Amino acid sequence: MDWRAAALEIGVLALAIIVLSYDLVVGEARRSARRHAWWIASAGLVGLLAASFSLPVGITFTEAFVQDAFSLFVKQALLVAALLSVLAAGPWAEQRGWSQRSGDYLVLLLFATIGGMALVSARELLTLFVAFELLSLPLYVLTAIEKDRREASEGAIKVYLFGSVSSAAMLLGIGLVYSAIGSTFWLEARDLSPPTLASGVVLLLVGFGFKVAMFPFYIWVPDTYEAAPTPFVAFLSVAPKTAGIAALFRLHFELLDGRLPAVAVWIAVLAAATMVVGNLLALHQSNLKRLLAYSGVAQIGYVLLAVAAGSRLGAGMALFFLVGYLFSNTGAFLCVAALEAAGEEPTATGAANLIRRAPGLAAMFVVFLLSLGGIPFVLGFWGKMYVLLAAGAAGMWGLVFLAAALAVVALFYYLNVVRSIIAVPNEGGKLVVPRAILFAAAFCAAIVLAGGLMPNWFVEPAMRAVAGF
Amino acid sequence: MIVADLLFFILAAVMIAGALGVVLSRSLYRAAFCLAATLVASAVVYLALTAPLIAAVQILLYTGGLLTLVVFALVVSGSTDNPQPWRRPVPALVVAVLVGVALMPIAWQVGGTGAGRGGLDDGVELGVLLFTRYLVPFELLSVLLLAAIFGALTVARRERQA
Amino acid sequence: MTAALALLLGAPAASAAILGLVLPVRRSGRKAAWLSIAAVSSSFVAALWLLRQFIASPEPRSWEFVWAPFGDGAAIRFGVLLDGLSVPMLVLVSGVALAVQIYSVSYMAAERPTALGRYYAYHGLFTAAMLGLVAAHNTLQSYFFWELVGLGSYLLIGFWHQKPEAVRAATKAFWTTRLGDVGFAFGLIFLWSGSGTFVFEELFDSANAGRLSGSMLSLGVAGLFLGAMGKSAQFPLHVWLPDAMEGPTPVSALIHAATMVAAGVYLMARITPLLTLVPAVAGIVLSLGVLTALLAATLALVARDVKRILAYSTVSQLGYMMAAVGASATAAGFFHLTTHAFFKALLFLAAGSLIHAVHTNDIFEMGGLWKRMPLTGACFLVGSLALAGVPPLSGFWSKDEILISLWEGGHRFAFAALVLAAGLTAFYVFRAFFVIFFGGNAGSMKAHEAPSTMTLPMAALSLAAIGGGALGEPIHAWIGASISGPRSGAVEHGADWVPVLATSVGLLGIAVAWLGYSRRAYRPEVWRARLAPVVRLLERGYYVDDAFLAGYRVLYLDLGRMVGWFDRYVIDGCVNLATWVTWQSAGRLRAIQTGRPQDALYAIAVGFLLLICLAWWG
Amino acid sequence: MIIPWLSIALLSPFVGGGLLLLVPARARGALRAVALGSAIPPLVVSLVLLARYDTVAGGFQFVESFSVVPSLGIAYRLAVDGLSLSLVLLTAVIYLTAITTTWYLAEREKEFFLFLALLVTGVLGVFVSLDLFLFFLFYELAVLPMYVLIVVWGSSMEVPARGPFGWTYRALRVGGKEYGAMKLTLYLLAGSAFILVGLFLLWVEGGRTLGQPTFDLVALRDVAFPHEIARPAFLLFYVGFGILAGIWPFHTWSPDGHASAPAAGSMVHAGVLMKLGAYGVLRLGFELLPAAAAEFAWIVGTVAVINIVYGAVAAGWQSDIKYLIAYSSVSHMGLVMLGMATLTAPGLSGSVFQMVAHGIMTGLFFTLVNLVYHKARVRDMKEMGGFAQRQPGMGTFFVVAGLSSLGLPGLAGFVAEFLVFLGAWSSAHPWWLFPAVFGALVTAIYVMRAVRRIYFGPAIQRFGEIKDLHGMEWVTPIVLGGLLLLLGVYPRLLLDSIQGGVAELLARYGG
Amino acid sequence: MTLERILILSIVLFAIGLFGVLARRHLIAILLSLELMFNAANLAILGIAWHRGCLAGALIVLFGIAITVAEVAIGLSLFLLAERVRGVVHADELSDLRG
Repeated sequence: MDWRAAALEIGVLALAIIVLSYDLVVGEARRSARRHAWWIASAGLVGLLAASFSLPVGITFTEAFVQDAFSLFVKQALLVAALLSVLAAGPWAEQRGWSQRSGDYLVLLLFATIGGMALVSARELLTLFVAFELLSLPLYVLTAIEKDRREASEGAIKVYLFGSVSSAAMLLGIGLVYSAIGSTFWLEARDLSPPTLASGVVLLLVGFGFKVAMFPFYIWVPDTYEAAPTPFVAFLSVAPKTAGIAALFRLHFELLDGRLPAVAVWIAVLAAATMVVGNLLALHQSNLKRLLAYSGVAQIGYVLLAVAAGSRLGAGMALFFLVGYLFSNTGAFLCVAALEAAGEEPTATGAANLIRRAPGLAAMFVVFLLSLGGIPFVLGFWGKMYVLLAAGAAGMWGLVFLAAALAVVALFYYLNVVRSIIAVPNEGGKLVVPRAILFAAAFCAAIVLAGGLMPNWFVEPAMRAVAGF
Repeated sequence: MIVADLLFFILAAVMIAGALGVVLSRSLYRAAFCLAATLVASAVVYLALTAPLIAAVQILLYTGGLLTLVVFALVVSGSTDNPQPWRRPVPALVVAVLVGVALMPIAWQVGGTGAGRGGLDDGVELGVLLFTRYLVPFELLSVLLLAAIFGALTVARRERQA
Repeated sequence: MTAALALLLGAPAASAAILGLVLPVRRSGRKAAWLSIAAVSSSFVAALWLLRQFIASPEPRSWEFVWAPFGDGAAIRFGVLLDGLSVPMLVLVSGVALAVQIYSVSYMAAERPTALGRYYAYHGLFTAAMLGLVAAHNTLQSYFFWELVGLGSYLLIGFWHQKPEAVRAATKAFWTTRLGDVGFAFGLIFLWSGSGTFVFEELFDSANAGRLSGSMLSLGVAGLFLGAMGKSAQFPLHVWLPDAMEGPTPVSALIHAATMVAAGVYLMARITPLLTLVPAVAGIVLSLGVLTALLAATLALVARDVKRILAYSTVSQLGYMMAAVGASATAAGFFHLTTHAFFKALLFLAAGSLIHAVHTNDIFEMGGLWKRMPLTGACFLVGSLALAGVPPLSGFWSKDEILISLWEGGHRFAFAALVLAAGLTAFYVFRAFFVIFFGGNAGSMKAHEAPSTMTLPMAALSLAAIGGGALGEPIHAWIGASISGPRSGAVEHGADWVPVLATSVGLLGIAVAWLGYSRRAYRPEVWRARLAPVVRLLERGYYVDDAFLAGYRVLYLDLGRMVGWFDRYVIDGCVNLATWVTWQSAGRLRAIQTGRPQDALYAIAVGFLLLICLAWWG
Repeated sequence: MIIPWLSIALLSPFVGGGLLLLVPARARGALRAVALGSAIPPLVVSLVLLARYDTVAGGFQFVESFSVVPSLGIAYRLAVDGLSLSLVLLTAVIYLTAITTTWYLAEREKEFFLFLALLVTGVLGVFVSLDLFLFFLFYELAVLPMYVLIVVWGSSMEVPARGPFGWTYRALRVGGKEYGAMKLTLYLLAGSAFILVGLFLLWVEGGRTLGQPTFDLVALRDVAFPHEIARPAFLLFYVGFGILAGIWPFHTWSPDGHASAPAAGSMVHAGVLMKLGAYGVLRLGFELLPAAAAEFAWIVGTVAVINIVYGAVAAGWQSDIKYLIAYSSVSHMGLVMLGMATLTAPGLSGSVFQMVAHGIMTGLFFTLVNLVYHKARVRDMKEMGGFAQRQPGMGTFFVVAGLSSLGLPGLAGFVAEFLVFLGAWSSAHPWWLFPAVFGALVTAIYVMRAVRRIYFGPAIQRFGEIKDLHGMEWVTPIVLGGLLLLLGVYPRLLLDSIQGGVAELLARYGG
Repeated sequence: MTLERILILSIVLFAIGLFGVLARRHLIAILLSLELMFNAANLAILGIAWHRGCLAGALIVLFGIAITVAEVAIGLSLFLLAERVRGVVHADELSDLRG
């Protein structure tokens, strides 16, 4: 029982409470103080991130909660995602006139982060489920944080209903798995019942399907992304997926542990369908948020290949992919956020001639799009390659080919946005973009480019992270 | 034994009737009370399953709390008239039946035709578990509840205009 | 010796390069011309010197270097072979080139300086290529320069590129000769695959040793002959030559009378040792040569354009040479090549002089020029007599040898045909002569004699045309020294009646022409009308042109249209279809995103059912 | 001291691109100077390497290496051998001339030169990579900038909607530059999907055999891949790279793409990038998988002769001059592919030489064609005529390029073509020779027809005083035309090093 | 009373709940149906726990109830928001965003 295993969760919780208190005590009195809440949260997250590198690995808080290299790696990613979202949401809230809810936003986001972090550390079904819910409930609310907008409630209710039904299924699944392995601690699995386990895993997959937005459980994604405030979408599109995929790997290695080989096939089928549907649906989108939503679905299809591969290599590559996805996708959404903050529609037309109107932003946006498209010398390229490499190593050549071919379809819509940015004329003048958003995006861009040149900075840690499995 | 079986069948009938009432009744208040009936019947089953604590929680927290919330919401919104309570019931029915059929094999897979071992009524043991092995989920649950309350407040409260 | 060789081959190339690349020189016009002439003169002098050397010690010499290595020591080598065939040819080529270049200074005097410079650059290129072709010691190098010669011809025919007919003729010439060159390429590849070498000497060796034999040898030689057909305008690939007369007349004299068109004959002469090993191919060469000689002579009967008459005549004479080579009378063929170069170049230059003076090509628009242009007339007469084979002019000796060889070789039918052709030749050339110089049309009264830069080369060529017959013996000797063939030595004059026959036939032809066109003893127009279908056939050139045109339309234009359309609308159509289907299906797929929250919930149920099905059956 | 020659060459355009970012867009002179400056080092380096390459020792030389992802066996490994050296030179030359040909561009020069530099970096990277992953990475990089070059600086045209699938043409806006750009990019990236799978197949199998995974070309050469790996891998490489090399029936991106592209884009793309496809087939297919290559050579060769004839014949139908050149590229790339399919020394030498020859030739073509378009605003040959009177310089160079393309001796095209012919006839399928030569004949027809229609005949008044080349515009044709001539007269300049590479390659086929 | 019967009952309730979720229009009715599903799951789990005599199962149910209530709280607040801002109480009227 080492409390340090939960140090990050505790830290984030403490941060949330500090922010909450500050907001309640100071924020009510002075409006300008609300802005400070953002800085407190950012600073706290940076501090936690920095501290996380000195945390020991291979320790447990209770047997239900482990901190190994794997979970630490993912938690760091989640912290980064939260940080980026927090950085960008401050000016956004100011601009959209909900800065009085700054505290709410921060606290809920931090709670969700705790949920995500707990999800990857969980070694027990109940913990898993609670963490899962903790990663869901605040997100429903955050989607509706701009309460006065018409879309807010719509997007929130869609994700809420979807999430709730799938968590009902998941609850049943938890019960069935518990029944199959005879304990909620899966490392203590005994008197195994494979058919029950299979049914339970199917129901668990329904829940995880919602969380990581795989086919056909992705349907809520575009509508919710479109409705939610963009800086939050940057988090929403990344954190649950990252945590979910990581948790899937833990389940795969620790719970299933080869007990149910057929799962690979199920996931492979879902992966294929996810890639196809995500990419095809993205083709016709003119709204950038919807486009990125669908493309994010497709990206999950790629990473699911690594899940289906089920190898340690696959896990490492998936982690690496997720890092690339984290920075690219967050960055892309931040760019959209910047665009909206500057008063433009989040559409291809709104982004037209961006290269003239905001060259720096345009360059970063192109980098992110290319990274998502898997073009060399940016992080996304390596991510996609490595995931496919892992899938190939597992012998899934057909899927590798499908993925590679669909990546071509994906480039169609990415390139159309790029074309809009570079080659389509637009009358508007220079855009004024909040600096915090630009800074966050620039941070992502720097990582994406640096990782593109030296992928090993991320590959090696990712491979170390999965060495324990 | 027969009594227990009989009781179970009666309870089951109540629960199913209640459930049907929830999905079929035009009035939302009626639906809510049908749900309450189902939940209470469940609580009775829980009692029979040697879990009095759970049954209590079911009645007090779940049935009571939930019903209160729902009725409150109904009252606040005041929208109970429901000219068209259902949309496309046939595909919904088909899908629901299919899902039920698909789940049904679980009943036999998990098996268990005999009497259960029971022994779920040890409240102390439950408490110990909560604070030892299940400490983490317990703590997380508290955060979750906090988050839920906080979130619900965030959404529901009316603010002074900034 | 190498210095002379370098001068010989390099001077025209250098002048072409300078004229082509150094703009001020090219734009200087006349100065450029004289630079080019100086280069060709030095070439000519070097060639003469080499000839002297060769006469002093008549054995073949060669130099070579690796030009293009292609792995494992294999390589394409380039080199120079100087023997009894190439050295006289070098002299001939450089000599005629010199004459023509000098002549052109006046003939082309009206051109802008830039154009004149360009003209001489082309000439230099052509001459260099022709010399390279002659000096080549292997088939590939021959091909190399062969094509460049073709390029020179193309450029010079199309020299007046603003004239659509000139460009058309140039393109046609290029395509037609290229068609033959395909055969050349095949031929040398076949020979290479049989022997592993391109070098003539080595080819002969391996053929003699039996390593190169059978179909590869036959096909190879046939391929080379196809190339020769194209360049030497053998039927049916002769169609380009009459059209090529659209170029400046000196060009016609140089390329389309004396040198390039002889290249085919030269090539066949060069490979005589191979040709003798494949009698079937030799037979084809002979037959096609005879056919060409006869058909072209008939075509010349009806032409009105003086240059076309000469062009058909050239085709016909080339047929003679080819027939000779086919009959293994290499020396005779080469002899005729030489004399023909002299007198045909002379005729062309004379014709050029006429055209220069009267600005028309139509013989019936000329007339009575004997008085006004006596020198030109005399030169034309000399050329005509030589062509008609009237002793003792050069044409007589060489044509005679060919006829004798054929008779001796037992090719009776060919012999008869060529004798007939000789008669026709005499007739058509004197038809032109009489019409031009003694015809009734006096429309060109302002004409007057050409300047000395034009007449001097003509005079020089006249001397050669008269005295060229003396070259017979040495040519036999040189070729005998260089080419081993059964009948390449001196012809034994066993059939003394042949010259008599040939001469009489020639004189008969002249007489008929004289009677018809000068004395008006009969009216050719009447005969023309009477034989209208035949005349029409001849005027259309036996419809060979039309056949080619039809082939071009169907095989190239129609096929191109079909393939192009297929590519754009079927192959690319499939690509577009696939794109469109993806695009449309993606659009349709959007329907599943209805935006209604509960429709989304169906997805959960469906996904669950899908997974359960997978779990049961997966 | 070891000078990292290849890195210098490789990074020079990349760094140049970076410097361009620093130069203000208004300083046009400086932009051009930087761009030109970035083109000099590759050229110098390639000439130095050509001079210093040890043809006796052969093999890969000037190796540079450091590990990038050791656990996966990915490294930054650069080297050249006889085969790639010529192509590096070609790339350097084309890059330089692409810049000079765009010297007078007056629209967003900064971005233009930037993307051009990226494109060239990718191409150079492929040619000097000894690591297959690096190879692939540069390959992908090379494909993409073209998209931007076309959509920003390209030109559109009309393609009438006809044929069985005509209804799709309007919907897709066939003929527009957006269409051309997207088609080109997606088609080539689809090809890279094949390559990727093939690459991973080799990686997996190679790792199994060698005990540790590696993308090292030299190490993988020593692996005897089993048939069930080698066969699919070869076909994947063939189709994947083949798409870029324009193999039939996957060539249709080339006409549309090249017709829409700006001059420099087409030059680099048709001139060098298509070679990259052929080079890929040669390196990864023929060099790494000799057994499978020998087995499938008949497919490669047969498709190649289809390319030769089909491209040439289809070119005859084109009246748009850019399409004509593009189809001629399709035809000529057939010669490249045919040369390697022969698996003979002359064929392979000819194949590599043809890559260079065609690169230069097509670069010259595209320069001239774009200059014609630029000056006269016309692309349809039917509307042209008599340009030689106003543009004698351009006419001359067009003829030079045309003659090289139809294989006239004395120009580079002849050497290549002829070597390929020799190879074809001495290969296992001698019949390839006949369609190949037929293709050359048809080439003569359409080239001369184009020359006649564009440059000769009476001048058309409508075009008035169209200008000939002037200033920097002369550089490109002179350099490229001069090279065609130089290589045509003295082919040993490259053949000496090429033949060594060819011999090594053939040694893998048992001599 | 056997586990089998409990599970059958639970599955039937689950399916009825699912039907309600899919077919009811009013958001609150959907929420009520959702509760049916959660309750069914709880019932099944408790049945399993009872059958095995394992307290962990009971804990799951306990947690499940708590989480369900939390969910409903959020759901109701969102319902109220939708009702307030858009005047919408039926789920299928929330379909501005689509495609």
